[in-house]
Amino acid sequence: MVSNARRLLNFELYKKLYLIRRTEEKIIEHYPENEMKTPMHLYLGGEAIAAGVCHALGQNNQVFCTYRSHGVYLANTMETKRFFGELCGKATGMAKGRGGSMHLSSPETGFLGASAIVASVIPVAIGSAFANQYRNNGKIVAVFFGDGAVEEGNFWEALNMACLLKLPVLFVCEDNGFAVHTPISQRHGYDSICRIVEKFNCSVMETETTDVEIIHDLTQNSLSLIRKENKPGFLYAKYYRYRRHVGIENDFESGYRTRAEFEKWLTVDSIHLQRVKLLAAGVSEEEIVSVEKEISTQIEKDIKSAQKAPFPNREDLYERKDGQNV
Amino acid sequence: MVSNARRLLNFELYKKLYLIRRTEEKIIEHYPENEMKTPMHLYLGGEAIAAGVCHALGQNNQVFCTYRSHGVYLANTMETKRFFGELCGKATGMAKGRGGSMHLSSPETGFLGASAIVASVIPVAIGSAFANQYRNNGKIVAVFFGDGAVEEGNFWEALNMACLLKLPVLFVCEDNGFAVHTPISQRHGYDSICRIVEKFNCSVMETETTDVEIIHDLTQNSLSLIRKENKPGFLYAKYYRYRRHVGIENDFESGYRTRAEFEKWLTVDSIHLQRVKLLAAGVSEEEIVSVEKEISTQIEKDIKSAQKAPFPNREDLYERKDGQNV
Amino acid sequence: MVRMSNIISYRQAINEALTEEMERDSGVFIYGIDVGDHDRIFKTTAGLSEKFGTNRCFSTPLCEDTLVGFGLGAALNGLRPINVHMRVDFLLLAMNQLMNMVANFRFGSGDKLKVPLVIRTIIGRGWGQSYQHSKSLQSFFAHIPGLKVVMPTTPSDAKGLLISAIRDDSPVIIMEHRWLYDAIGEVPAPQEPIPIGQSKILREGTDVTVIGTSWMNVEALKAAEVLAKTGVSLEVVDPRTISPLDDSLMVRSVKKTGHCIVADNGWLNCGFSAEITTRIYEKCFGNLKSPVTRIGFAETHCPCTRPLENMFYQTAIDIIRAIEEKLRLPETDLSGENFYSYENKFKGPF
Amino acid sequence: MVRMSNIISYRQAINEALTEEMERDSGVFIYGIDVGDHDRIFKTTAGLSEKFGTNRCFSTPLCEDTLVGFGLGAALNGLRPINVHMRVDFLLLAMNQLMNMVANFRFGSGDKLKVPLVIRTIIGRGWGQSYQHSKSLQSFFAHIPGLKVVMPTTPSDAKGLLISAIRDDSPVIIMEHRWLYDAIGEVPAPQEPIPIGQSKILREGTDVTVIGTSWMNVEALKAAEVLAKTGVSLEVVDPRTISPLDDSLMVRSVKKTGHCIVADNGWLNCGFSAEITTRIYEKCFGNLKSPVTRIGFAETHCPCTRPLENMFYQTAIDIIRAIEEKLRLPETDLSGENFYSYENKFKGPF
Ligand SMILES: Cc1ncc(C[n+]2csc(CCOP(=O)(O)OP(=O)(O)O)c2C)c(N)n1
Ligand SMILES: Cc1ncc(C[n+]2csc(CCOP(=O)(O)OP(=O)(O)O)c2C)c(N)n1
Ligand SMILES: [Mg+2]
Ligand SMILES: [Mg+2]
Repeated sequence: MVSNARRLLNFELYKKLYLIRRTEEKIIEHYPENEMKTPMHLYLGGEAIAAGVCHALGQNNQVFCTYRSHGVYLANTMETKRFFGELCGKATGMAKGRGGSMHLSSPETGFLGASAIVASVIPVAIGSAFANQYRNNGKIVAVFFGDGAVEEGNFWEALNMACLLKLPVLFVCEDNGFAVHTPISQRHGYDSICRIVEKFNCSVMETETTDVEIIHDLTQNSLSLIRKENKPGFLYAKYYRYRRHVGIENDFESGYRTRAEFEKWLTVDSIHLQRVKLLAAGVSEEEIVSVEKEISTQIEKDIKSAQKAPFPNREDLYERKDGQNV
Repeated sequence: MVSNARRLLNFELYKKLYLIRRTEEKIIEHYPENEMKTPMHLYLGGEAIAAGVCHALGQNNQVFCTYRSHGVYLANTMETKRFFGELCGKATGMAKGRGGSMHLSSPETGFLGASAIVASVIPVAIGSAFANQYRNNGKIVAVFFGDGAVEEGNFWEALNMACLLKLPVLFVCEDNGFAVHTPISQRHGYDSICRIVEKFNCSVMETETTDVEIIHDLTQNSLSLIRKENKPGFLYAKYYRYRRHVGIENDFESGYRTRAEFEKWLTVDSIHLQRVKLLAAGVSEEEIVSVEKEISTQIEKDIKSAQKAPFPNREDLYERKDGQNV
Repeated sequence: MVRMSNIISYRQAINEALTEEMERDSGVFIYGIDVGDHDRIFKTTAGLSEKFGTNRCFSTPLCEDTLVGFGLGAALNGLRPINVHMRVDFLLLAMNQLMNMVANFRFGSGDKLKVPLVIRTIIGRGWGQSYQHSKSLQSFFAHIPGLKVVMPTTPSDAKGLLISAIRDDSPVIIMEHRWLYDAIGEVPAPQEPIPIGQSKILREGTDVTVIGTSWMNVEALKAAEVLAKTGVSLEVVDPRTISPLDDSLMVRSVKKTGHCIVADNGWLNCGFSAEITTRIYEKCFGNLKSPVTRIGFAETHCPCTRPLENMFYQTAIDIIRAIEEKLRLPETDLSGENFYSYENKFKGPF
Repeated sequence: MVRMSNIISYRQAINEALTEEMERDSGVFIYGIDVGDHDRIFKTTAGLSEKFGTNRCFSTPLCEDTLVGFGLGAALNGLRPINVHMRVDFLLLAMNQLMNMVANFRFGSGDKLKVPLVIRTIIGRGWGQSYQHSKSLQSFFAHIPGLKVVMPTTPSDAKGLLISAIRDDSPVIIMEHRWLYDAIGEVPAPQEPIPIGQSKILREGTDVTVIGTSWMNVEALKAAEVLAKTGVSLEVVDPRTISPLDDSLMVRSVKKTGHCIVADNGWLNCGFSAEITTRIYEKCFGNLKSPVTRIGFAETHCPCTRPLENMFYQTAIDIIRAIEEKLRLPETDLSGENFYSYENKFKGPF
């Protein structure tokens, strides 16, 4: 028997999954209209990670991520108005259209920023974790990055420093097997990043699941360990990127990966799994459909409003200097 | 019974040790005369590592090292003329006085260069190793660096790339426990660098010995493994830095390390150990003293000649552009 | 890529230079992030791994500083590496190796070692690339002695200068503007190497000198075309090499016209435009009829959204307006003109 | 360090600014390689860990890029970090975080986040430091929008500008010349913050304007002292802030004197001297009696050996000779003069 709390949790997780999935689908639908003039790194395939981790984090903790940031943004904020505003380059975007798809943020809800330079948010994240430790406010910072980021010096330097200073930080490595089109076998001089990282003073968790609940629970465990053992956590999650590195299309014809592999992963698609789980736990089809509709309606509405919103003004070309000396 | 070959080997190793030791002592003696206007990072205490590794390498392989480069230079070249020329900033220096103590080199004998930027020669060394692999010339590149260098991104990036490309390179980590005055406990977020590096595709060897013969043999094993298993080697050697980080004095009064620890290490001083070993192996005191004298004479002569040598000319202020387009 | 005529694209010109040099010298190899994948760096590395093997054309891990240091090590050990960086901002990760190591290694060896290393890097204007991916750092590279810096505008310059860069025994950075890849122009077969350190007159004229870099030359030529209709004649000078800079042609030109506009693909403050301007003032002291006008990126970060992005980058229109102001001419009606944009790129021929 | 009078050293001025700001605001902390060891960054961080604890003043691992990124993360999360780099060439390892992240993070957040980060970095002239440790990269930092750059010359400027930098909500880089640490000058107690972006007349004069940066102001003042004996009067202008640059005083000065020398502590090519020169020419167009003369590092790498090192760096002598040439004066006999060197540093007072 599934407890009520679990059922509620799973429903919340499903909403996050569905919001991400549906948003990405809608982007694919509208992108060709050429109103979103920003390079899209879709998160399709990874939904369970952002949804699971961000739900466990809540909004009292903090998070950073990469240019592949739709999932984390949506899971963290559940909002799509400023999101589509930003993708359409409008004044209603959270960065007034300055950033676009690769630079989403929502400081109000703890999503402090995203960067298009691989691995570059990792040092920043541990600095924010240091500020939390310094203020002793109990907040944990999670930082998302890919399997390519662990090749960059920034990753190793920041990992070392976080472990040394026992910072309250959760490293989330999302491994989709590729950096753009180059497989791990052409990039890593070792068998497993986890076997290496666990020799640092931190706790490592590893998963290949697409079950958002498992990722959520793993994250909760990680967060408790970070608090209890006073050292960083490292959560490693494998997933399959459904679309091309950047852009909305499939790219199986390019030859670097096969459709067959994609189809294998589709059988354990996270949204599908979670929906089946909800039904099995006694949530009715109607309840699910009603939430799905609500989310779809929100998305449609916010796309439309973004399309109608004004562009920013010339003054937004320049940083505002309020309260500064110069 | 010690074989003749071993005795000869140990004598050769002793010469290298003695040359380094005696040179550093002579630098300490002459430095206050202010003719060597270059910051000195003395190698006293580390002699067994440079001597052991460089002797095993010979001159058909190649080597890079840090600003603490006297040991590697002397062990590689056995010469002190261009050496003191460089320290005195004279035209007779191998770099015409442009480099000074921190930038020794001897491409003719395989010592390709040294750098004052921590960790910065590591990527360069693996590039040179790639060139050897590319030309399939059988040469191995050894690169020396300290326990501070392993904190820099350059180290991790290069380690990864070397292991990935299976480059013929030997990483030599010289651990003296400090980066300037900061101990490892304030710098490393893990217990042992070797436990981490061995999870990369390379072979790790670890020692705390001051016995140059052991280091020589370990290096030989590493070089064979690199050739046989077709992957990089990592040789980790602990030692105690006898003098301050830079400069010729002791610094026990600074409070960050104790004289007692120094004295403990002195009991296993590498030059002392090796001399005792030679005597035990049947080399006569006279033979040893005669070689010591020869070396001391060479050093004295080369210091004098450096002091008398001319300074470089204004044209040496600029790189020579022979054979270049511009 | 097979050649159909002497009119080829910038992309193909680069590909030809690489192919021919790799054929000529077995020590030439090319590597970097994404260099070997099916996109082949905008197809500029197409065919190389097939022809020369994956030991001579390959993708690497993501580690820019190490990739540059790796090139240095290979170069001083006898090879001629070409390291590609898809965006110039990635070279900010490699400034350590570039400026602490590559630039001075030859000097520090007492001139014993050579450093025949080529760094190819691609500069912006992309499409909504936002503030990280939109830099153009020629002034950085030129500031450090020991690095040569090249910014070819035309296909034949791209080919001829890349050949020279590969054959050079010093490190050379070559900056390619991605909007130029499709542009075509005449490239003779064979293309002789074009010496590094020689500027070129792209268009002769009499009234105002415009000194442009990379894509800004395209904008300058457009401005010249538009203003020609109103009777104003622009001379366009392309430095081609940023460092060492050959200022002889630009000085001669400004002495002739008395008016100078520097249109640099980059920020103004402490930029390459400041260096050019300084030299023009100094060497044309007393010959200038008006102060030199500098045109470059707006003094801010490049925004993603198109309307602001259009304000960040300067174009032919800005050059035209600057010239009108300089010569006290009324504003030309530009409504009938067709300016370049992401959707309407200059395709040549040069 | 306890104060004995209002005349204190540059080193103590910095130490006081740090101590007072850390007292004032519990969010201020200072960190970096060697920051907490017994040398205390030339004693500028003396007493801080004792007074404020090792959580607010500490040494770190060796990882420059990450240290700068760490500061960014702490800054945007409410603290006021001060990150120290003992040599400016170490910041070449941190260009990625500085220019891809720090400079634009506030902009990219839609102005929501603040980045009150201070980077202190120490510039050369050491003692046989050779080619890696002898850079001065103000033109790099100034080229990128979003970074403020400060180079104080006097103790009171060091203190007042550092206070302003710490209180600023934007990232500020402060470059300290190590030969200045012992120099003394009057620093009132309390020292008011000195606004970033204001230049200063260091010495009034009538014949030639010398615009100097950092240590080069000391050389300029020496040149002024020497030339005063021959009746030539120099006005010395210190920009103090490199970016944003206040060119008002220098322009006014050059309009008055008609002659200008820019003596920058750095290379000329695409350097800060080019930016100043450009602005002087533009804003004093028609007022200059001679072309602006730029003085800076020789166009090469800094050699270790003293005779060549002395040729690499420019001094008061070079300024004097340049002025003599400019004004067509005979060469002054300098044999009786006592110029500065490593062994004979300027000790003040300013
Ligand atoms: C420092 C840097 N180098 C190169 C790039 C170009 N680039 C953009 S995304 C990417 C792949 C990153 O792979 P990974 O970290 O696995 O993330 P994924 O895209 O798979 O989510 C690369 C190489 C970059 N943005 N930043
Ligand atoms: C990139 C860089 N950061 C900082 C320094 C300043 N520095 C010079 S030596 C040194 C300590 C290096 O320690 P380690 O690698 O253990 O070598 P050791 O001096 O002990 O031989 C430091 C921090 C430097 N030279 N380069
Ligand atoms: Mg990936
Ligand atoms: Mg050490």
